[in-house]
Amino acid sequence: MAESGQQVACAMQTFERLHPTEFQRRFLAQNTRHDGREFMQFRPVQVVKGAISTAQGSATVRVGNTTVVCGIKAEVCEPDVKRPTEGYLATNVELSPMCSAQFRAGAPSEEAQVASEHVHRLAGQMFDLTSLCIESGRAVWSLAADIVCIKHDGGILDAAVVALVAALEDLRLPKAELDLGTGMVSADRTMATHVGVGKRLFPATFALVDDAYVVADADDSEERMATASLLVVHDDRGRLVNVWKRGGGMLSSETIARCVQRARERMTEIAQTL
Amino acid sequence: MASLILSPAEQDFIIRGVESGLRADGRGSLDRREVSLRTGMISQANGSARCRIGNLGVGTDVLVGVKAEVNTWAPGEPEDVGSVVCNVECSPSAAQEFEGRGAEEINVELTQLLDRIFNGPQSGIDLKKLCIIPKQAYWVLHIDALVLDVKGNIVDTLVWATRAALLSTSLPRVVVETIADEMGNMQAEFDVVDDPEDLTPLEGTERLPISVTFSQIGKRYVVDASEQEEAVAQARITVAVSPAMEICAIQKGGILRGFPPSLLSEILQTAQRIAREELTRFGTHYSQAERQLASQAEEPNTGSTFLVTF
Amino acid sequence: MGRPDKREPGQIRALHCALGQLNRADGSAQFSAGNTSALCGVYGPVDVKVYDEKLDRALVEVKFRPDIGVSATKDRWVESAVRSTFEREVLAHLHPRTLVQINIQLREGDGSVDATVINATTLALVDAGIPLKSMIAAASCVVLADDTTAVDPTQEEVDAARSTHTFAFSSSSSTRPQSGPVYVDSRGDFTMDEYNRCHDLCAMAAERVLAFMRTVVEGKVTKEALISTA
Amino acid sequence: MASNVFDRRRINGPQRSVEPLYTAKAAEPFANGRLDGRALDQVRPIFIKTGPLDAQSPSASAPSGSAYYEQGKIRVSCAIYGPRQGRQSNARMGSFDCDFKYAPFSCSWRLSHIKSSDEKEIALMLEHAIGPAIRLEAYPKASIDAFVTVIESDGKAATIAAAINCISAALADAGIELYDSVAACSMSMYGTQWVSDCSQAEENASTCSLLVSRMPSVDEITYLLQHGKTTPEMTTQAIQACSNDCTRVYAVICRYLQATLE
Amino acid sequence: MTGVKVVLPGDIIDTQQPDGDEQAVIRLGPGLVQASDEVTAVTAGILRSNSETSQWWVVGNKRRYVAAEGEPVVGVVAARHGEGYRVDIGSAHDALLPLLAFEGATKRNKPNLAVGTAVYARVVVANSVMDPEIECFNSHTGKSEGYGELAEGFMFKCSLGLARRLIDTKAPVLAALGKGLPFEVAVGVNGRVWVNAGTVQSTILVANAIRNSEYLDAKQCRQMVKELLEKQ
Repeated sequence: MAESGQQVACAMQTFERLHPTEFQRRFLAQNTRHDGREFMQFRPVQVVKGAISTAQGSATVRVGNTTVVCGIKAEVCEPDVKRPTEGYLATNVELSPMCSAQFRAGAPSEEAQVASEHVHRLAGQMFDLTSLCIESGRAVWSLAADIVCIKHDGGILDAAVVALVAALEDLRLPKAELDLGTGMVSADRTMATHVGVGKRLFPATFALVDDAYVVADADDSEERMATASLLVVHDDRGRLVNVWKRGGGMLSSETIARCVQRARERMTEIAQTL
Repeated sequence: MASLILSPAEQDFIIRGVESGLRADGRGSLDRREVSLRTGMISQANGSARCRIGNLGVGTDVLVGVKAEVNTWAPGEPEDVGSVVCNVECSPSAAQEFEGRGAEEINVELTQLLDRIFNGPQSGIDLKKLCIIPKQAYWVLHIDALVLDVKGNIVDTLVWATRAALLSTSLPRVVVETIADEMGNMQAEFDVVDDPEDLTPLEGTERLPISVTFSQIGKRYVVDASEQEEAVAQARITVAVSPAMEICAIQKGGILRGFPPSLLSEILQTAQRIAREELTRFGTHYSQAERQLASQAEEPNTGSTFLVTF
Repeated sequence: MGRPDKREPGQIRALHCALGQLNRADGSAQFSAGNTSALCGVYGPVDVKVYDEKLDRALVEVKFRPDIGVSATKDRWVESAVRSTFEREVLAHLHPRTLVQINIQLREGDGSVDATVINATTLALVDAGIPLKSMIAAASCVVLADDTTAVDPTQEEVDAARSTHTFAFSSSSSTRPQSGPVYVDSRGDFTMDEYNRCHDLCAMAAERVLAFMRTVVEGKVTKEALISTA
Repeated sequence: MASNVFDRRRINGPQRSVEPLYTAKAAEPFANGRLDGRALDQVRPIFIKTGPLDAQSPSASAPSGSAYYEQGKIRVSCAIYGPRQGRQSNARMGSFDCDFKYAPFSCSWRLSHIKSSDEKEIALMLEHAIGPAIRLEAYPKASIDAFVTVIESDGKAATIAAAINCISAALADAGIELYDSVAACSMSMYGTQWVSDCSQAEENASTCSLLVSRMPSVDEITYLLQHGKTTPEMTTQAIQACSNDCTRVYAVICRYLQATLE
Repeated sequence: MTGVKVVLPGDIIDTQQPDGDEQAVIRLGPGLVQASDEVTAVTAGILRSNSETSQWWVVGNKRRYVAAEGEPVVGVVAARHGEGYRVDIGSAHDALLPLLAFEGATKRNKPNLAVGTAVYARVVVANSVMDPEIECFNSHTGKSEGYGELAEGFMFKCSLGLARRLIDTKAPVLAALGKGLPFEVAVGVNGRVWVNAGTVQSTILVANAIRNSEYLDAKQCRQMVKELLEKQ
């Protein structure tokens, strides 16, 4: 019995390898997904804050199999003359060949650049840069938030945003003073304080698979056959921060509204883990 | 870095030869090829040397220049020491595969190796002596090596050339004076004496290490492998030994095989023995040559270069 | 409170378009809304590098150059937005093993850049005779601090806005009402009904843009037709 | 990190940023025993997990083997691709390539995104240390690639050793034919005393460090690196001690790998 | 003028003839595709139809040539291979011109064309999956029928629309020029025109005249040509 069971499993694997699209369709036609989820069901989220001692703030986030680590390094610098009280926050998403063979070693792929840019834009809307001011016009904190993808299995933006939020919440900056004489900034590790995020962001991604089925939080194999993707980001007050629909596939306004509704429910799921 | 491909027959010939203590060019397994050293080749540099290891004028050829620069201290840097910066470039003239980015990997490997041997206390150079004024200014020694030709055993050639270059390095004298400014607190200032005659040789060069590189071929190993021998070598191990017979660095290379520990301890001892002989040879030849140079020094434009061969 | 340039909230800026200005490109269009102006040149179908050759369809490649400064990640972002919008609008399967290259140069950016870029691209593709499923027209609008909305905002308005919204619609969606926008990018701080309000406003604006496109293309086509049938 | 090079493929911070001067002094290592209270010859606790990155369902983009490795604070993650189509199509032997990357936040100082020559050399070291263990002649024309990312490091030599152990676990997970799995360990000299598996703080205080990787059951030293000066006696002693540590690490790895098979 | 219907991509075409019967099988030409149960345009242009054959197609102007079987093209030899030449005909891929696809060509005496030579040829194989193939003779008759190498003369590019109009024997500009001076012309529908009028001056005159005629109707053409000839 077990013998035949294995044969079936093996046959399935071969089928999936040879006809990935057809393989997925079989499931979707049965109103289910290859990993047993419902169409509108998200993958579980795990957040571990402050795991990395070499970073001032860090978080590890798992969404299903997708795993990202966000670490924040803090340095001091002179502020921009136009914005004397604002610090810097540079967010980068690293998609190395380690996390998936679809990425090459070396310069960031377009996907990585777009992800970095989008996360950066969102960060600009949630994080108050003036909270990084040490001495107006003289010295501010410059944060480098690097989001390294360990395993890429779809929904990278969701994971990245959650990781950034968590890492920023974990971020503790030492008490810093500017020596006006030397212009040097001295910091005291023993008296580190939380900066705190302006507002938490709660992302949720939906995909239109095979032009027919709207699924929540698609994994890698589903994303490959997705014809449109929809990112919805709420803040902790339940207001919308970002609605981003890409790809030629058609999502009716009703569908989008439904997704936004579902995203609100997802919000609570994530909020619990944070 | 095995550039040339050998037929199985050739490989077999070399391996069996080495295992029975014979080498294609008639050397014993622990003999070096002819080494020729020239120093003071680059007038603009504070010290320079060219080393070729190989018989009949063909062999691995490395040119090293040492340039000393004064750097101003920046926060975050160590306060009272100078620094050494190594860089190795393999010129495309040495081997066809070095063209374009082909040399990148080996450049990195050799640069790091050189840095490992000569940058730090293990080199004998006292970095504290390279500091001019703590938290203000210090010397940076730029060791730039150019590999002109490759016929096996780059590493030793590189180390020997660098050693000679550092031996011949002399820095301009620096005058440091402390003056009190109006607030009454002491301010140190310095200026570099710009006089080609008024130079002080680099300190600690008598402690500079020398390197011996072994290549494992078959069940045995040889010193100073030739190009052909490197092509069949399974592993390479470089040992740097100081005149005080201390081990200054060990690095294993080669992706094919590892060393049995027994062989390793044997290698370490051999390394010391060879190093002791070679250091003395190196020393004597070098000092002789220097004396010649000194005698020549009176006559003008003899070009300060001299040749040592052994 | 009125708009800086005395426009009605639902009023778009004066549109201007010139087709086929670049005589090296297979098709080109310069599309301007007020001061915001983008020049788009299309090559295609042309030969493609073996490395990224698609056996069953044409590869759609987008290059975007900003008006000032070196190109950076924000420009990659625009590129991917444009590509994702047109990738499935171009009937790529008609020209397998080829490349359709879309080059966009922003002439001047004064608000609603993304929309202008998308419109310019549509016209350039049409001018190049690349087979398209339909025409795509985009429009953007902002929600200002006082909850008033303004279509086709200038940079000044964008900076003052609480949220900005960009929508792109396909011309075939007018015949199939159930199908929604092709591209959406709403960002800032807004509610669902604000979103819907902007959606409807932009839909109307896009209709106007579409009508404009039609007159532009018809003008060009008939001009040629008159001669050929004279 | 005095000046940050502008990289148009990334989000850039300010032109110039520096670490602040931290007033609080770091604790002096070996003032009384080791900072973490370990014995001098004690290796930090090891945690291994193979296959964290493997695909649940067969897909081309997933690695053929992977491993996550912890040793004290050090965390290393590694993915193996291959054997897959190699570069040169007529090679008698397969090729083995490593790519080594520190995550920008993985060290006590901030690293630039651009690969440093340090990382390039470590990649070479890993190739030299692991290469001898792989039956490359069994994979003609193929290439095996290992991608290593350091999530957190604590002591350079120790991190390299951890990377080596991580790769050999991943190779086993990928089902690559090996002569033996490689185990590596590092030591640093403090005064006249060798100390096993040093943390960053301890390494900074030491004058000489040694890295050994070996295949215990074949009894072969696959990699050996000494940085700093000692007497030959000390070196031989250290190599011996390190080899013993390797055997212990090896035991841990093997026990884990066996457990995964049951 | 009436009856001219301009269509844009995405426009749905009503293929119902006012008097036509339901059963009539509709044949779709360039610029039209059938999506689900309706016909839509995919390129911008003028909708044309032939009620007898119930064919429908869109006439639009383009710059990039897409090879179609049976069409005459002017190409430039890009490279020579063992079995034939690679010829650039302005389409996505170079066309293949077999060595034996010339009048009277045999294994022994093959024509020898240098790289850069202009040839007038007909497309024989054109589909999306293969590179196009052209020949310089009629494979049935074995006669060149005017195809072959284009020696001397001058080649220039124009829009595909203009090229198609020039193919038409009663193209006003050519007719007008013909009255004025003797010249030979080879028009490729790939937007390349080759002309040779003996002297350089007149060759250039012809070329310019054709170029100018892009947006001129018959009357204007005659006028324009007249002026050019007078200038000469």
